Amino acid sequence: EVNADAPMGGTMTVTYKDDVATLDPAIGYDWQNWSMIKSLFDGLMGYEPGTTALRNELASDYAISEDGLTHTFSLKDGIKFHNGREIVAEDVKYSLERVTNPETRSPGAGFFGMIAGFDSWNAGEGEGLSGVKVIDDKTIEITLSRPDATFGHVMALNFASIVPKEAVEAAGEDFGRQPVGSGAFKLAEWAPGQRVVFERFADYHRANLPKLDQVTFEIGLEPTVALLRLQQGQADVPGDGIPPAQFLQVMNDPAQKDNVIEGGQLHTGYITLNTQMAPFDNVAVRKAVNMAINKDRIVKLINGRAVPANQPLPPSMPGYAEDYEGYAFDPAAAKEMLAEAGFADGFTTELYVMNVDPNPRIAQAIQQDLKEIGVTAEIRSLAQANVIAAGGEADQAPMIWSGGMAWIADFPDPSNFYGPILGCAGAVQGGWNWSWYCNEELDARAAEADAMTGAENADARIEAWKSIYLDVMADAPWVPVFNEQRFTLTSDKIAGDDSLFVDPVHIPVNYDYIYSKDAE
Amino acid sequence: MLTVRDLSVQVATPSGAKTVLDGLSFDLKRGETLCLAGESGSGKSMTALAIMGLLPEPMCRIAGGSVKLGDLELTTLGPRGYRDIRSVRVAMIFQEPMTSLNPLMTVQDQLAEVLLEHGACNRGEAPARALKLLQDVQLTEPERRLKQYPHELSGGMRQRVMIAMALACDPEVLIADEPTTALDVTVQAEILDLIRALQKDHGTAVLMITHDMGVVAEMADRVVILRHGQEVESAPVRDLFAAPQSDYARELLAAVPRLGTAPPRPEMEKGAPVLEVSDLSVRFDMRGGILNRVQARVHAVEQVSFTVRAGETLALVGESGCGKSTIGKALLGLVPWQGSISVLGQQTHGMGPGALKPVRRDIQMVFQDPGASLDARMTVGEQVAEPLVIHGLSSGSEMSDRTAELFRRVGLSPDMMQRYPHEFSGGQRQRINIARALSLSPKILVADESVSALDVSVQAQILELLQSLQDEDGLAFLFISHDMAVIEQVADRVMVMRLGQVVEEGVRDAVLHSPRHPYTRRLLSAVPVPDPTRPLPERQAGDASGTPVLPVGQSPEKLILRDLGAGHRAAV
Amino acid sequence: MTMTAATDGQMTAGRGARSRRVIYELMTRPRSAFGMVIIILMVGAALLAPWIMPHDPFEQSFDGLSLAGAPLPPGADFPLGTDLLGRDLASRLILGTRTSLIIGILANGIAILLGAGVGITAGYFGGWIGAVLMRFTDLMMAFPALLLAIVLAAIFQPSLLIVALVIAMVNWVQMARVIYTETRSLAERDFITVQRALGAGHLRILFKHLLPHLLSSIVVFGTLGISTTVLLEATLSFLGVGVQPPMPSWGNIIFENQTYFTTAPWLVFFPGIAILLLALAFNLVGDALRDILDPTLKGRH
Amino acid sequence: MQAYLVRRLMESALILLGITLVTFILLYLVPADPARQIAGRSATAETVQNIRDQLGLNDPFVVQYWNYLTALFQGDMGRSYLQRAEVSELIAARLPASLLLMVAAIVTELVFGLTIGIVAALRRNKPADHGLMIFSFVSISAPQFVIGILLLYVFAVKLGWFPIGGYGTFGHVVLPAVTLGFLGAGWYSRMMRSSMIDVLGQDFVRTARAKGLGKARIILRHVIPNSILPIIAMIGIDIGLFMSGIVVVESVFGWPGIGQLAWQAIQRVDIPVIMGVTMVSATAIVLGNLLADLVAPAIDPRIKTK
Ligand SMILES: Nc1ncnc2c1ncn2[C@@H]1O[C@H](COP(=O)(O)OP(=O)(O)OP(=O)(O)O)[C@@H](O)[C@H]1O
Ligand SMILES: Nc1ncnc2c1ncn2[C@@H]1O[C@H](COP(=O)(O)OP(=O)(O)OP(=O)(O)O)[C@@H](O)[C@H]1O
Ligand SMILES: [Mg+2]
Ligand SMILES: [Mg+2]
Repeated sequence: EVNADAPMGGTMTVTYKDDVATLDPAIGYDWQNWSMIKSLFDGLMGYEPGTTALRNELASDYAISEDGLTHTFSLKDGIKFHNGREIVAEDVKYSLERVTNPETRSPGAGFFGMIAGFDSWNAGEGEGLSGVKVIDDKTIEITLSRPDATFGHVMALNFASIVPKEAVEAAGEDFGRQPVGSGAFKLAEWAPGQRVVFERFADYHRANLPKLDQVTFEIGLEPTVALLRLQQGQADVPGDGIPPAQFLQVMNDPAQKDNVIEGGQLHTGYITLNTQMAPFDNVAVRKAVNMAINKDRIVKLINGRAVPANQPLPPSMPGYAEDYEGYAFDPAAAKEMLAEAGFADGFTTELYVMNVDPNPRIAQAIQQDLKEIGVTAEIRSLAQANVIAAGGEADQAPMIWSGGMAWIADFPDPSNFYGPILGCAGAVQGGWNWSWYCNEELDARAAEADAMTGAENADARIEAWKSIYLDVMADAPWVPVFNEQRFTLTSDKIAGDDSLFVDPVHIPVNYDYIYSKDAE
Repeated sequence: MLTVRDLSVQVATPSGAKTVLDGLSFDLKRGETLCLAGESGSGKSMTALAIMGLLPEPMCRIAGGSVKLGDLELTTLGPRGYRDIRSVRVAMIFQEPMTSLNPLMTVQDQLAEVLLEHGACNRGEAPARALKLLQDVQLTEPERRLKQYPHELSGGMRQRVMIAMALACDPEVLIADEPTTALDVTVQAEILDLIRALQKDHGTAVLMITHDMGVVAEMADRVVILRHGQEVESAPVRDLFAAPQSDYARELLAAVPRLGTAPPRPEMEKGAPVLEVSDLSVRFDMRGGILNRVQARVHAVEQVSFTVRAGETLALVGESGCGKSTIGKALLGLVPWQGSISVLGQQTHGMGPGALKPVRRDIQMVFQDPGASLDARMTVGEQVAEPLVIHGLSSGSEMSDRTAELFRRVGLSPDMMQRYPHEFSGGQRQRINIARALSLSPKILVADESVSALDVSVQAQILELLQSLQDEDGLAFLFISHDMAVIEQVADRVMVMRLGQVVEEGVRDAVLHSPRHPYTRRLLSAVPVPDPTRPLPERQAGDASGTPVLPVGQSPEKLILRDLGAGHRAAV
Repeated sequence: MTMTAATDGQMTAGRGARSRRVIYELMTRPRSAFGMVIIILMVGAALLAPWIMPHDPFEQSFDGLSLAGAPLPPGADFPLGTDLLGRDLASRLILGTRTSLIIGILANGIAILLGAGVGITAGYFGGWIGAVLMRFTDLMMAFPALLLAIVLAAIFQPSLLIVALVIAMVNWVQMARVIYTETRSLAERDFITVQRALGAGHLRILFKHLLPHLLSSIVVFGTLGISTTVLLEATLSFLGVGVQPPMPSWGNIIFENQTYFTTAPWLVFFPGIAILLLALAFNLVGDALRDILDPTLKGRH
Repeated sequence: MQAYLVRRLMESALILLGITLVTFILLYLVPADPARQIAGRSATAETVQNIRDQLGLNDPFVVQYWNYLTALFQGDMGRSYLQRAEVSELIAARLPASLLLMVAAIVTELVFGLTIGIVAALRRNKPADHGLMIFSFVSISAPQFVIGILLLYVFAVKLGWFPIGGYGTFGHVVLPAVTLGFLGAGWYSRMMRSSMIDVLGQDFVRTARAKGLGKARIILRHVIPNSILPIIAMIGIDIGLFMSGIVVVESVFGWPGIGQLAWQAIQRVDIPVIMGVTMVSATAIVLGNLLADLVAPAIDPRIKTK
């Protein structure tokens, strides 16, 4: 459990390879700035540190009407933006309208589709979101156009962060470089390509938080070098994790191994089989491929930094089917099945993969496995954008190994693994449903499940989702390969509950709650 | 002072070591001038380089013998030891002034460098000392020259800079390897006077290498004659000229052309004109300024007209830079020109390279600089045969026979065909160039200083060859030379040029025996006479006025040639 | 016409004799002979790969990885160790010779031909031809090659030929600039003027007279280009233009494994040595060739 | 001279225009859709369409190009699709670092390369020459990443002489400059050796020796200046290369240069940034070449800038 009495003070240094694109909560959608924005901004909802449990963040109270359509939030007292102004309900409305305003071009706008009035506002018509109403300075009422059980999670997304209108308007497009929020930290310095520094926000609405005075992000460092820095005591957390090349070295070093923290991740790595391209339009072929892949060996290839998967959902996600066996590894049976489907001599196909290690290696392992059952898969290893573009065409990529671009959940709810990547909505040109799997019946069941709001329905809803994913697997549009495990290394200088270092929503670490041992 | 004993030099060849200097011995005393004369390729330059310790390593080496400067043995000296004596005790002027100066350093820097290196003065005094040196060698506008780069100077100027450099530290011994070969007689005379004067003032011992017996007669106290790398005779200059002991020396002296002794040119019927030039002008633009406009022009050749008939030799003389070579180049279409040129009746104005190709079969040129005109990467045999290939005239064994024959005719052995240019001496290269130009059997040959680097016996041989070609095939020559004696031998008519214009022209005897223009007179008075007993003549002071560079729009004043009868015309 | 033909035949015969002599000299000088032997060995390895590879280069052998999934260092079973997928590195290097030789020689060769060609032409003709060619060179130098690679990767099936073309396109420019500078000064020299006076055509002047003088620069660039292009191939293949996994090339073996070089140094070291040897071998031969063709260095005492 | 400069600058402007066109065409042909990249994976088709409209990506190519050009002429390079910041600001923030590293790397490669080349030429065909040749080839054949990490490991981690990557002090620039210089040194040393060998055989070197000059002086004043000309042409090329093409070294050393910006932009089809970076590096190349052509006559007075 999180230590609420941990000492305050001290600093921490986190390293990243890629530059920080933006800190605007309406725009940032990289896994790297995702957690930074979480520490700079707050929304109405949030999560208990280190868990997937929702909690009120800026909201002091959250009520849902009987029909699940009207959501009323009350704001806490005395909450302030970094610029010192107190947050009022009008800011919530402004923020939600900003993120859904077509001119903002927010990648997160689609999450808010359930709010009444979204469609016309997002199409550039009307004056704001009609479903969002300011009742008074402290109260806001949001009306949905359809009941949606995930709305609480949506309000905890970065995209739902509250921003001050005056600061946004002053900065214009540059708000992402001069962010003003109400999070535990505020931006102190930004040297592009070098460093981003956060410092404690003294007026933070939670007492005794954040623990650290300052968090420094060193940007542009190769993970291997970041590790060297950490080993020299010049960094505390390698933001990109332990580089694969050094993983075994670290694990074999007793001194360092103790500082390694392992945790699950809401991630699944899978192969998509294009259900609209021959021969993958044949379900028997898809099943055969499912049985041909030696997942254990692939996991071994990446030094055991994952667990084999047999279904779309990762184990830490509600709705994961513990008892589901999946397609067992059995090349002989797979070969037989192929023969029955009319491919006794196998066939030739293409396997697209993003070109960053270890993905081409995994693709080669898959290639070898397929060869066992007579399938020749030519590998096309391309830049990320090229693979994504190929996947978005109905007739281009028969198989794609999703590594490097794979789905990591936006929020810890089973529904988040369906829509864009398995539902009909995603099976469009330029979409992310690369197996072009469209099962209208399942789509309908998914909509039903999401409409099951209220705590009393929660269990039934999870069950509904579980059965949807199992039915998906019956059609085998994917080969789920593994669920990645997170391995984080920390320096001796910082501490905190293990769960904070593998926080499922606050990746790589929950900056707000980590404390410095120096401060003790 | 300088004692050379049994000096031998070997060069490496693919077939093993070859001795190019064999057992040479001589002594050089203080204040004395010793001339090394002899056949081209006889090892004269090798001797000089061996003394200086500058033989091109590792291809050449001293195979034996000793060189002593005072009591100091030079052949065993290390690099450090050589450094201390070079310039300070022994200095050298090289055969080719064109390439012997660093193209990237100003004259002042190159002069100051020697002075500073040997501690002759300090940094502050260096510019003044450099200026003094240039004044000593009587370079015009010395202040300006200091700031110039070598490529901005004419050949004669560069040679003076080389001399100034060699004399900077008052050496005890000065080695001068053909110091005047590239220069016209007036400049040659000035430079020889200069060396003599400096020698008198400083008591320098001079080792002079030359093939010009006139120069030998004027300069030498004693003479060593070399042939095939061996000494054939060594004697005081008067004794040698009076009574040569060896056959070769006799031959050599007999072959020396003496001005005024040439037999009359064979009277022959005038052939048809093969080359008609009228109002030929060549101007080089000098651009500059914001819009890259032409600001000035070099009027290299100004409205020159002449005609050469088959079987006739027209000699072109004039001071360095007066446009002689440029006329030759214009005839072959190598520089842009105006006016009219017709070769064998065909007007060449406006022709492209394709149309010019057949014309170039009929008119050929031997270029002035024999070394630079050869491709260092090709055997000389191939280069002589190349024109035949280009014009598709010959092939196979016939071609190699013809090439071998050409080699023989210019006095080279056909087994040299496999060699590369750097393996030849200056004079040998000149002959290769002649052979190449002759390979096409042209009707007209422009010979630009083509025998200047040849010793008199070979020179005589070549001139004979040219004469026989003229007699047999009616070859016409445009013969550019500064050697008046040679011109007297070969020319039917003589044209004297200055600053791009003709100042005097006429039949040989008229121009050479009764010169009318002051410049022609000065030229003739400067010719060295191969007679050591004759007192040195009073030289006429030069008139350095005039420049071929004029601002745009300005043309040099056109000289009016007055007819003096019998085709003798002069601007007087 | 017949005469010309005969002439050419003659010249070829002469040339044949000369090239025999050159090869003889190359083989008798110890250093160039060493270079020749390496080149021959590599070409041999490329041609005979299927017969001399100790293992299947594609087989992700079960014993090829340690229990923890780490590649094996050189040992008895795998002479040069295994790669991250447990494949035999020695076999992959041998097979990779094919790709890398094609790139190092073909692509680099095209680049040199183009670069030298453009440089000589621009330097010799000068004037507007020179200006246009050199500005075009500047343009190509500033050309975003990576972007081109990404576009090509998406449009075409990956192939070695495209990589070779892209590499040639990127690499010729430096060569062109350096050759241009040198040609410009050579073209002013007397022996070239003489050739014009003799009526020699441009081609003859360019190839028979200018080219030999530029040989040393060409040799320097050509041999240096080998390593660069072999490494560049990996980058381009990485972007999807060239050979795709599991096909090995020296460049991509290095490229894929370079982050592992502290933990599995053999994966970088051996292909690195192979590239080094190839470049070195060509350099030794090139240097010797230059010396053989440089007449001032001929002869012995 | 000025006329030459004016003409060359005009030609350079044309080249840059050409580069914008080529790059724009390539970007148009890239199959990846920038709107998709902005929209992210959860976006609906409408959102994507809306983004396309706003960025004008639905316009015909000619219109898009024209709009870009007119903005460019007004000094507006546009805003990054993904970062939303002004491209000019993004580049300006990284330019000093790129320039610094470029200068340092060129100095390093010249110092190493020329020294090695000179020594090799003077010791031609002797053991020292062979040793240095092998060094040159190692430096050319070694992947930059490996060299960079090795240097970091030895000099920063083990010896602690330099910081482990980063930017700011003199100490920071040493290792990246050496890594880059190491590769360049291989090229320069071979070129210098070859060019020096030619010059050493020339007459004026003999003259210099005949003057009794010391070896050092002959080399420094006579041989080197005459052999450096081809090197100058190479420096012009390097200027451009180092302005954008050094992603690996930048990321190993955490150097905030333009290379990383370019690389990330290319991967994510951030068109305005790609265009901006291409323009900057193209300008550097063109200016570098111009500079090389201007410096050449200053070194060799025989070359006329006609
Ligand atoms: N590298 C070489 N290889 C072979 N022979 C050479 C080489 N260098 C010079 N020679 C030969 O050495 C001989 C002597 O040359 P040297 O330059 O001393 O002649 P020279 O007397 O100065 O002639 P000239 O008056 O023509 O300059 C010549 O026959 C020449 O062919
Ligand atoms: N390419 C050129 N550009 C500019 N000026 C030139 C060029 N070629 C020759 N000149 C100039 O033209 C004039 C005539 O030169 P030319 O070479 O014809 O002299 P020359 O009479 O042959 O002299 P020398 O006896 O020294 O050989 C000289 O002033 C020279 O500087
Ligand atoms: Mg000589
Ligand atoms: Mg001349």
